Amino acid sequence: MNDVTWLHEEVLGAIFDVAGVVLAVGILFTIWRLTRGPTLCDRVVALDLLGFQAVGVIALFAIVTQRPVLLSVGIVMALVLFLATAAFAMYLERRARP
Amino acid sequence: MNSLVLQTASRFLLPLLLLLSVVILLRGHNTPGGGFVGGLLAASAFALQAMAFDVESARRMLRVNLLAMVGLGLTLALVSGFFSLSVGGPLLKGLWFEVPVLGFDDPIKIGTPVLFDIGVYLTVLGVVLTMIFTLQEVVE
Amino acid sequence: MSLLLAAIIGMLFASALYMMMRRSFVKLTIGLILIGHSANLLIFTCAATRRDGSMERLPPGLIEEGQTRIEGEFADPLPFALILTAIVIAFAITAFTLVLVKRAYQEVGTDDLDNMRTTDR
Amino acid sequence: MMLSLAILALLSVAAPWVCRYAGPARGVVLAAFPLGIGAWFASKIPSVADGGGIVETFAWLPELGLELTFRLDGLGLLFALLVTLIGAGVLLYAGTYMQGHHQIGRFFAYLIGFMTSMLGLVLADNLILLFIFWELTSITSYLLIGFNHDKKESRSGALQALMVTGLGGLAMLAGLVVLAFAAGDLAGVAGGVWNMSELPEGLSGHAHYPWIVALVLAGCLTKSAQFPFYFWLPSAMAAPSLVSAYLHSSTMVKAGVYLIARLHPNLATGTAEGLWEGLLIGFGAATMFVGAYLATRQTLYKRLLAYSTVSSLGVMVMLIGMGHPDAAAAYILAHAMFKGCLFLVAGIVDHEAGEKDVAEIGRLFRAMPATGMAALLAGISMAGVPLAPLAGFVAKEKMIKAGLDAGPLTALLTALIIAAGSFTVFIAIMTGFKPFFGKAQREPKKHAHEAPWPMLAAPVILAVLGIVYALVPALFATPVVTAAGEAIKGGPFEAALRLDAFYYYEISLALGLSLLATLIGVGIYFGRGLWVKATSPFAKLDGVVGPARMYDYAMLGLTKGSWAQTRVLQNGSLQVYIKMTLVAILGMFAWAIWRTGALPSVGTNFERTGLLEWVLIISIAVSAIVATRLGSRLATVAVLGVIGYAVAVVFALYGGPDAAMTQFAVETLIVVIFVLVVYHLPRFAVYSGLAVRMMDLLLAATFGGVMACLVLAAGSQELFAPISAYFNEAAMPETPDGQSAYGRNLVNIILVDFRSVDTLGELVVLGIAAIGVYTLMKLRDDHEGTPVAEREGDEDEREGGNA
Amino acid sequence: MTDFLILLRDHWLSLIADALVILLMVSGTLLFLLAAVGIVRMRDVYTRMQAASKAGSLGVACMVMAVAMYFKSLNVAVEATLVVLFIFLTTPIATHLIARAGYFVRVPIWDRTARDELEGCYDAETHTLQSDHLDESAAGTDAPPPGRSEPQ
Amino acid sequence: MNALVVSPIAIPLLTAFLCMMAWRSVRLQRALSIAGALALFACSVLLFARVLDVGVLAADIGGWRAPFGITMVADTLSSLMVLLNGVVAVAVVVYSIGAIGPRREKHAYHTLVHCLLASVSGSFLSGDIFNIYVWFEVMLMSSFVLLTLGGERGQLEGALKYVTLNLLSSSLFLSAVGLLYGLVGSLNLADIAIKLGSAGDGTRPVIAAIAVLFMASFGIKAAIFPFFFWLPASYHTPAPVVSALFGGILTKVGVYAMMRVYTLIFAPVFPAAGEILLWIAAFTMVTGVLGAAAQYEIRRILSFHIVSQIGYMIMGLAIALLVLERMADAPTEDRPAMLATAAMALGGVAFFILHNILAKTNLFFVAGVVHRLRGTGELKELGGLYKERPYLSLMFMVSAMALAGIPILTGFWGKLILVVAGVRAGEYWIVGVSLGVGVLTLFSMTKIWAEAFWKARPGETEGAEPKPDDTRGTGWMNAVVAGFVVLIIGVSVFAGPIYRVTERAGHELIERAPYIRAVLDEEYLRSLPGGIGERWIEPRAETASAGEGR
Amino acid sequence: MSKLIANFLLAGAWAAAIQPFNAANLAVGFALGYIVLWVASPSDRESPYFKKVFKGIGFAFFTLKELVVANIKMAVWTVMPLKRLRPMILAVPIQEDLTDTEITILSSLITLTPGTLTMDVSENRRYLFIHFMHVDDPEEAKRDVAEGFQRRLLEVTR
Ligand code: NA
Ligand code: NA
Repeated sequence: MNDVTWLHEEVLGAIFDVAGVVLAVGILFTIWRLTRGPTLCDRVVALDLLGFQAVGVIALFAIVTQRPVLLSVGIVMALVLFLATAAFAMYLERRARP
Repeated sequence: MNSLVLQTASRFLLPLLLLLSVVILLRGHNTPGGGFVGGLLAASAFALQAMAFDVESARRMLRVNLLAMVGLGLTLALVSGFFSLSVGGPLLKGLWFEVPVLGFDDPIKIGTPVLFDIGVYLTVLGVVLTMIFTLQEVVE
Repeated sequence: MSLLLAAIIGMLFASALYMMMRRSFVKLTIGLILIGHSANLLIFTCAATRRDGSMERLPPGLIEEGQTRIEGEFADPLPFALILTAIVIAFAITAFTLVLVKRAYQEVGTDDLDNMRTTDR
Repeated sequence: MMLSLAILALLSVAAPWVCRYAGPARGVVLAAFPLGIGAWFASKIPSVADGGGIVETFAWLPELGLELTFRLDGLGLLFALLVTLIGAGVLLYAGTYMQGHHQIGRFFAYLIGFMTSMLGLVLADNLILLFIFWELTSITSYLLIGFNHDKKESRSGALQALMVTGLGGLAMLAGLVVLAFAAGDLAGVAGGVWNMSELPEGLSGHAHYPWIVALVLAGCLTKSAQFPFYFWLPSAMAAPSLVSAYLHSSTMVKAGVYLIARLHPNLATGTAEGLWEGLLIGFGAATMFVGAYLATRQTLYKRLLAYSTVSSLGVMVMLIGMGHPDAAAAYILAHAMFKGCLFLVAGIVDHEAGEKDVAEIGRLFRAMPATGMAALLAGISMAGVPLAPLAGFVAKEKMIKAGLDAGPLTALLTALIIAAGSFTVFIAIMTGFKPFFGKAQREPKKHAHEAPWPMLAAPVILAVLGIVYALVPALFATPVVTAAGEAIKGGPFEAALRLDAFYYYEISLALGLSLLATLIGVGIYFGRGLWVKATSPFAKLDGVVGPARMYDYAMLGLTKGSWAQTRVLQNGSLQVYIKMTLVAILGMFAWAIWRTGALPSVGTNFERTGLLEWVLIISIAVSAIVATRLGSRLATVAVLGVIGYAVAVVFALYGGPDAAMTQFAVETLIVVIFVLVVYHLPRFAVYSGLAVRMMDLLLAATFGGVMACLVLAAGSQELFAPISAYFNEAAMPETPDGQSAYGRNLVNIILVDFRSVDTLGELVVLGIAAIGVYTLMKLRDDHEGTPVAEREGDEDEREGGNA
Repeated sequence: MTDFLILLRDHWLSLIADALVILLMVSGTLLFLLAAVGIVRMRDVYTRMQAASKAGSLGVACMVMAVAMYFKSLNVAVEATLVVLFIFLTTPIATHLIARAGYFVRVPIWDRTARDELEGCYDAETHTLQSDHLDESAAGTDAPPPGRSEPQ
Repeated sequence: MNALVVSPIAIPLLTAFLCMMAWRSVRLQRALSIAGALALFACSVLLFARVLDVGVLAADIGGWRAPFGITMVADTLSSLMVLLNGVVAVAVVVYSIGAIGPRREKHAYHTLVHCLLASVSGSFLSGDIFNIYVWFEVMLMSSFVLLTLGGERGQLEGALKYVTLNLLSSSLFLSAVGLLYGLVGSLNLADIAIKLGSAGDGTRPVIAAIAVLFMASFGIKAAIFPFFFWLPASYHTPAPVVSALFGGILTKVGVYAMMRVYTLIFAPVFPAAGEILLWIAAFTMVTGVLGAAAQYEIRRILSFHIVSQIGYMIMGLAIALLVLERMADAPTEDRPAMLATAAMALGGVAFFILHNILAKTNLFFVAGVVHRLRGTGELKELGGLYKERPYLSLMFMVSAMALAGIPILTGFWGKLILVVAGVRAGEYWIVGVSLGVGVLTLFSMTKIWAEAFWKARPGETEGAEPKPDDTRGTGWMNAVVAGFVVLIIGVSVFAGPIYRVTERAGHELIERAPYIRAVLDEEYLRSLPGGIGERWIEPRAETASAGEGR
Repeated sequence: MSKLIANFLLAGAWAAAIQPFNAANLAVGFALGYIVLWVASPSDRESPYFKKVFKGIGFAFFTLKELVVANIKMAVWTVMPLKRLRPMILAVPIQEDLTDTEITILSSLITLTPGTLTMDVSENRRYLFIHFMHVDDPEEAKRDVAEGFQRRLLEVTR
């Protein structure tokens, strides 16, 4: 048995599996918050977090499937996610204005 | 939005986003990316500017009429296809010119598809900004 | 995965159509957005599903530096190109529809589609 | 013949200019052309009577069996003469009658156009060609009937005529096409037999024979105002009277009779019990009786004549059906003379005395002796007064003889003929005698005086010709009637237009019956008050269930029905539209699966799904459900964002980073735009009840389920490898001269190179969307402050100056 | 055990890198979990934000850096750095915007919040944040601070 | 050659883009617009002539051979449709000068029109199913915007329905494309046709379902029963010239697509389509015409008639499909006659489309003139036009009679061909329905005639001075109307030669071989697995016999 | 600033020349470049740049430490009973002459550190309004912010 291969495939593999589980639980929690609200702010925060989690999933997959190109998807995500939050904030602020 | 933090940050974010958008545009032919995503990113840069300050400032920063930009982008995309007509080839046939650049082993290839992608970039940028600015002006 | 995706596509279609059948036209727009997702997922699923119903995570259609072709299997790039086109088109139409809905609301003063029958008959 | 048609067609187009520049002489100028053409036709009488027809052909649309084939035979000649000669008289008459009317030019254009179509109709040999002219007569008569278009009854009368004849005409078109192909079957011609002169024997044995008869008769009977379709004819009296005369005496209504006569040799079975004959006799007799009866209740000059025309048409149809072509042809010719004359007289009375109601007027003979004389002659002819040497009597005698020779139906038919004959006598008195010699209830509205010669010419000549017809049949009546009879009968034939009774004083049964009818008619005239009272219950019945009412009901039904249909289908409710669409599609799915006879098969190897994929799927599922249930718009948008992001991640995982990137970016921008828009939108409202929502859910879920099954079925039935391998090959150059896209990102090279047209189109969509958003928001802004009324119009032009 | 030591001797650099990857990956996912638990458990939007945005962005950063470590290529490293940079640049601003907007629309604040010095500082018309009264109170004026009093 | 095939798309696109850049100058836009329309017309004439001359033309865009790239194909039918598009283009643009006004022109009216024209050409010419989808979307989007160009309440309401149902259609279309791609892994129509043709029985139900999806999505675009609701709800709301453009050409694109897809792809593998299409045709005709009977506004009436007329086109297609279905089991000696019948039915559809585009567009043009003159299209408020505007009345009369199928005008020929084909095919009941609908069409046309033209102008009788007619720009408009009347009469007179062309189009559709050979090269056909491409390879030194494709 | 750019350029040149162009070589290049710059500008040794590089590195490590510590605190707060939490929104005074950039960086760093969240900056730029997850002593919390981040940041930027 090649130990390096073993380390890579089995140990890393197991750790990534666990990471996937943890991430998945986190995502489900976040979705719960997103759907429950109760205020729009909560949902926006949840959406923001979900965006991060999506990048996280992509990062995880980049490793698991040996595809570094996936990271560029993460870049785009990171770049635009902010815009959505800002738009929600802007909406809320305008709504608050008498 | 009247936020000092946002306004200050957008001064850094705008050029960064624009730069990245151009990078993503240009490398799209070989790696994920391309005119669409590039254009969308560039648009989000200016949209951010419009949110942080106001639409007027974003427009001033752009300096060009948006719909004219859309027209330009579209024309570029279409006309890039005409080049091959001029040399007797089929419409939208890619024409490639190899430009040797010092320091690179392979010559850089500049082709009409890249021009097409630039057209895509400009169009997407113009379109998204037209939408956002128009709507935001009403909100303002 | 394809079984799940098929179920999800069906569900997305169902919720999209359900929303499109609401009398409130704000909900209608939600339906329009949803149905776009369903169609895109559908293209993807149909193309990616194999003959036996399985579906594999293939690498994207990217040729490595220094090579002239991808050796081995890769994900069919064509459906993704189609999806990309469809996404952008859906975006354009959705944006327009949203503004249309907004303007219609301004003119009609309600979002009840049952109050928007003047052009029929 | 084609030349004559061309001349008339050109004349029709030129008529407005002729009217403008020829002044009062317009009648003469215009009448000269049909007169000349009529003379040319008259010159052909001897040769046609000898069996020599004329044929002219010009191929127009041979693929559809349409050739411009014109054929002049005896029947065609009879009608061609009526059309051109009476037409010439009417044009002459109209030149004066219509004097001063501001749309006189159009009037003549229509009139001559009508004449052209009618002439074409009777000369056409080709079935399609015949139909073309048939329809043209309907249209031109529509324009003529509605000529006084300011009046509502003119318009509705015109419409009624058009609808009834149009419906019949289209049925007839179907009949003719079926006929042509049935004939083609018999003759062994795949493309059908389209020329009437070439129709084969034995059509009555063809499987489609009943349909042919029914459809063709539908056209003929409506056109010829047969019972129960007669009602449009009196309504058409809204036309200027001479038009009615022209249309209804000599021509248009006879088009149906003409076609029946024309197809009689081909469609007749040879026995009175045959379908064709039976229908003709039945409809003809009924029409004859009902028309005459209804006429007796009228007092308006034109209406009396109109109903009596209905009766006469019934006679013609009945005579053809009974197998008496000579009688039919003789009657057609005679009827054209007396009825045409009387219609023109009615026009003169209206024009010169300002009177329309025959019950009111009388003693006009002194003021207008020539008119009165013509009317009297025509009236006697119409009444068929025994022994009067007039066309009508000749024809009527033939008719009664035919009735007496009708086999098992003799009694019934004879009775009907006598009854109708009595009524006709009464009508003749009312129209030919009463206005000029009868008692006047009051002074005429206008100072009555004789008509000028152009108006008098036609009625007088027609009246005189009626005498000539009877006294010197050989001059024109016999040859024409013989030739026509031959054509109707489809074989050699000798018409006997001798006035048996007149010459031999033979006290025949026919003569006796004719006398009886005359007496009854005179009796009704004197007891007409009583008669009207006695028949009024029937009139009431007619007002409730009569054909005219039926037409009204039908039109009402059409209007109401179409309203109802529109309310149901086009109800304005978008949700209902969507539901109907979905239900229809589901139905079509079911039908398609049923027709292909099997349920789609599906791949079975669904591999284990990774945990994160489960999470993605659950995210989408939960979000999709939640999105339909949330009460807040922006929350829904946020939830939609989740779906978008999850879908993007799916793409990213399965080898589509470009699509994933774009999806992320687009999804975010949609959120931004939604947020910007939603600012102005109302909150979600629940408008539908629970039951409706459940039904909608069921429908939506069914559709979604079907789509899911389809995805599985189509996805797992990959018949061929995708074409994408080619992109891999063509992406980077392997040989210096091979075509290459010079790109490593296959998705990108597909977008900007292989399928750049798609991308271009997509860019255009984007560009237009931007324009759309821009104009939706901006174009309206210019409206603000302007009153609604100004908005409606095209305010644009007002800015024309600064463009 | 000796196997492991041999392994350590021969591939120590790679092992350290792997260990780093594992560390980053585990901490990243744990941070995400932390964020998710926080966003579910916390009682008002500000505390949720505290949990979500920070842990979330750090989690992303960890995971992306793990990718960079794993692939050991400059391109990936640059991309990863870009992601981290951008997230660190934008998250605070986004959080600030949402928090502020939430305050404007009067999102309910957790009743355990001991002090709210922001209360009343926003100008209702212009949404500008006034703090002059704070200066005054700091300068020793007797005017009571406008913040919420502490709960009993 | 290549350029000629693409020119009907490229020219209007370039025109549109240039107009967009000439945002500020209305005059420049007008000049560009007219020049573009004329160029489009010229190219479409050249293309049509060329196709008549040498047969089916195919152009591989970008030089990528079919089926890998996108191929534009001009056969007789598509080049005829493109020609009609060119005719409508010139007419609409010229008419617009008088009708549309600088406000809308400033708001990208010309750009939108030319985008629409390009998309219509694209839909006709494209030989790629997804590309057709893209052109449909371009068409849809430009029509959305044209529809709402004015922002009035009715426009917005109508547009909402238009948008929603058409988006539903697009989604179904896209789904169908996805399913099809899943099955055969190709997007090129000819390639799909060959590959689907080799499908086994197990795949038939899926194909049938996909065919139904296409039927529904094209059916929504074409406004057939029961999918037409969006059309009467919206077509009467925009500027009249836009109605003309829509009414003339847009729905025909759906019909065209249905013809193309069903004859090329689905006829051999989903033969039962004819039945349901026949029923749909009947209901479309009847419900459309009854809808019109209930209306009292000119453009509403005309809009419902669009639906009704679409029924005729579907009827022809259905008859052709039914005949083709039966042909599979028919004895060999009957086949030539059946082929001829099917070709006649399809040729009839093509002729009918030609007729309908001319007549319907012109009726909308007339409605536009009336609207300009009187400021309304409500029949109750109109009247007196016959007296005051005899030439306009004549123009209307000719167009209306053409629409109603009065001999010898175009509609009569169109209907006659379909009727004859129907009788030859033995489908009597649909023939009966179509004829009955003809009468009701006549009824509606006479309603407009009687109310708007014959009737005295309301208010005139009371002696009040009626508002003077607004004649701004009617010169341009009338010129176009007159030109179309001349065209209608010309087509009526030369119906024979024209029908020969449309029948040729029908033959091409049925034979399929000319199309497939023009698109796919021999090398590719030979490379197809299982030898399924062999039968499409042109036999050397002998001409293809009719009906080889079956 | 020009020195920073020059240093980066030098680093890039080094990495490009030495091959492969990767992070390790860049880091080495940066260090070498720093030395070269220091050597090559004898007249300008007093330039704050040379100190700031170290301050910057120190600041980075400080931030990192804060992040780790704060995250652990946050983790504890997240899982412990919520009753023990005492959140507060406090107006934290900041130095008056901070530039826009400094305020932005400061507030961002405060937000990034778990447990604190900058909600807004007052109009007169004298106060940061910060939401604290848990505060025992408000005054101490305010002081921590001013002493911690603000001071260290200014050391780098000024
Ligand atoms: Na598949
Ligand atoms: Na290659």
